[in-house]
Amino acid sequence: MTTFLAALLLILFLSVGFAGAAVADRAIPAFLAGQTAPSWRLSLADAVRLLQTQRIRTEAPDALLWWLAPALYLALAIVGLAVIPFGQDLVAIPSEVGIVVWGSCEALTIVAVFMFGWSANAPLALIGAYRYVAIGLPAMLLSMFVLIGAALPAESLGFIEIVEAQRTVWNVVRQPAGLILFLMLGLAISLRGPFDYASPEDLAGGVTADVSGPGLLAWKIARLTMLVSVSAVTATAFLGGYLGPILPGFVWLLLKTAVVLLVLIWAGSVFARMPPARMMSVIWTMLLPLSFLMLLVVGVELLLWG
Amino acid sequence: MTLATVLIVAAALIGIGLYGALSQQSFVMLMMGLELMLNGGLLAVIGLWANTMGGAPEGQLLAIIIMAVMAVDMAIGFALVTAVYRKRQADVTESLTTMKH
Amino acid sequence: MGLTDLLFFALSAVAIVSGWRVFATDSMVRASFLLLLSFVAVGLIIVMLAAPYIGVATVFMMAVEMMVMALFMVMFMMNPAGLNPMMMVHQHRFSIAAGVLAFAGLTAAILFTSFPENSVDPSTPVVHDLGIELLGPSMLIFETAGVTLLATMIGSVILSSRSGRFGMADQGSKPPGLEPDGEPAGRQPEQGGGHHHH
Amino acid sequence: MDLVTKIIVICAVSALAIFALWRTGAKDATAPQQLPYLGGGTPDTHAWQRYHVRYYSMTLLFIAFEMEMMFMYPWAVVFVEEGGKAMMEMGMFLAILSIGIVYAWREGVFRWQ
Repeated sequence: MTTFLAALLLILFLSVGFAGAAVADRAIPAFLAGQTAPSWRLSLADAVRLLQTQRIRTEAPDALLWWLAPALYLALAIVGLAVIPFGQDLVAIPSEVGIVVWGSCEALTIVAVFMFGWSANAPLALIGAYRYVAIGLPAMLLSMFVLIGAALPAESLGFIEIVEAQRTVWNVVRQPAGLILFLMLGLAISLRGPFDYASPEDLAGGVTADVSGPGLLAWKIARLTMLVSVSAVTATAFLGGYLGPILPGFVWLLLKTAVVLLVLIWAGSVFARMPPARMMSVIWTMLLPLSFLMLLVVGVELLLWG
Repeated sequence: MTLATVLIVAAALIGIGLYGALSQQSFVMLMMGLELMLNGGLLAVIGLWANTMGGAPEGQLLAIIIMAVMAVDMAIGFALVTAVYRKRQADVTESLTTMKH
Repeated sequence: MGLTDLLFFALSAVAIVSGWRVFATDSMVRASFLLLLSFVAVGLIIVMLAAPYIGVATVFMMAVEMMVMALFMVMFMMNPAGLNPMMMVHQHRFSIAAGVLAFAGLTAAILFTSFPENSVDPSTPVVHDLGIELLGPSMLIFETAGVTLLATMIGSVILSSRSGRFGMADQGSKPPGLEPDGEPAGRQPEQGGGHHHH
Repeated sequence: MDLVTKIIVICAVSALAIFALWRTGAKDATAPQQLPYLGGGTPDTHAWQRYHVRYYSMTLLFIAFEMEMMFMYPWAVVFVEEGGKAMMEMGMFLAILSIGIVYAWREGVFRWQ
């Protein structure tokens, strides 16, 4: 029964989150540019336009992998969201190894993006895919360290225990830099802003350069779903998840997810991209030691007062 | 899902991996055969752990070590392939005849 | 036959068929993703065998390893990825025989061995036990793994890196001089870089 | 078990949905339009060629370093229980691996080769 309820809540969360993300994705850049916010109908109109656009295809694409890649991306986003608890025992996929499941979703996302760029058999798409792997792999490492930092006080790898361990103090207080590192990973795996090495403008869209119409729509849907999913994971691991007074846990999680999502879209529109080589070096030599440091801080804190 | 079926699946993976490792000319395809054999080994270890060891943690530790072996095998293997390619422009096993004498 | 058995046979079929297709497909990148599929199926079987951590972690580790594998496939690609048929094998019959023989031998060994029956209790805290084992009795194994990984890292850097501190690998590496533009410190590499025996 | 069935269901549903979406809409482009986009140029080879991935030594370093995650997850579960011992052992392990990263950094692995 609770599983059924959790599945329903998952679908509700996905639809609300997705609709919100689609609108915010247009509204925030417009707001930052000082324009009036565009109508919510514009996102819908965009989807309809893409459905009617002619499909282009390259000379000899890997047709199977080409549609499998967005499907994998979408499936990973949903699996990642399904291990997130909406209440004390309200979780669609209860798993004692939740953060490892989420880690696998991150790792397979890199595979999905590479597959998408690979299968078009087009130079710009391939360059986007190669660059993305260079950034995606080390960025994933960072997120794993900060998630382990979140798992230390919970004494468990499951998300429910991680949330319950935040009843005294949210993880963002324990490791403030961890939240920022995790947001960077969020930008990287939802392919946006400063970490979007897969589909940047300088490659004419990178992995999406040679896909149009419904295929592009499928990819954009998967990308926005992943944005919702990574925001929910951030809210759960660092901002106390479903914890909160008065309102039900589901609403709290939705609110916190919305905040993280807005921050992610904002960060995606204001920060500039670095050259991929320099970014790779920054991740390994500056951000990775920082994540070690955060882990150390959490560990020492637990030893002294835990 | 009995222990015997799990082990037979593992044996099939090991057999295919052995075929790949022996037959492939390209270095990188040869490595895939090795990985597939280790894959079968991993499944066999966990199958035995789950059915005959009663949950003693050493079995899981052995599985982790197998995964570490895979990582080491891949990292050093590809590094060697790169080094050999740089030195001899060789990317198939036949090009390395000079190693014989 | 329950759902568990059905799922197990389906996953085993995926693992074995994709494992076989690795060596039958023309595209080398597809081959590495097929191998990944085989690993994912094995990982899910392991999850069903009451080892959730090892199973999910297999998927996790193999996803990145196969990603790297795919990159190296591109770097050493034999034909433009499945556009032409590819069959680059040697000692083919011997290999098939060896593979079949290994399978038959192992299967016979499995069928004729009687294994002790001691299944893991589903309520065992397996991840917790593993952690205690790592930090306690198997501490040396754990730290040795660290040293092994360090050796791997250093070895792969030395073997694969083209530009080191002392210049390009294929130009013969030269240590820096004791004074600016002076003679290199230490022993100098021979001209032409060692033995050329063809 | 539960995890496996649900993951398979989610994957199947997403694959079906995306496949349906992929096949809908307007018809395919005609043959002359089937060239990869190259900013106005015409490609003279297939994009699927041998490609020198400039960061390959980083990827090798990465797969060796990433193995440590396998040891860290069980460690995180028992950290509070084991206390200082866990801290010391993992500190030693990470210190050993960090030597590798520092070495690789000194050798210029994090530059594109």
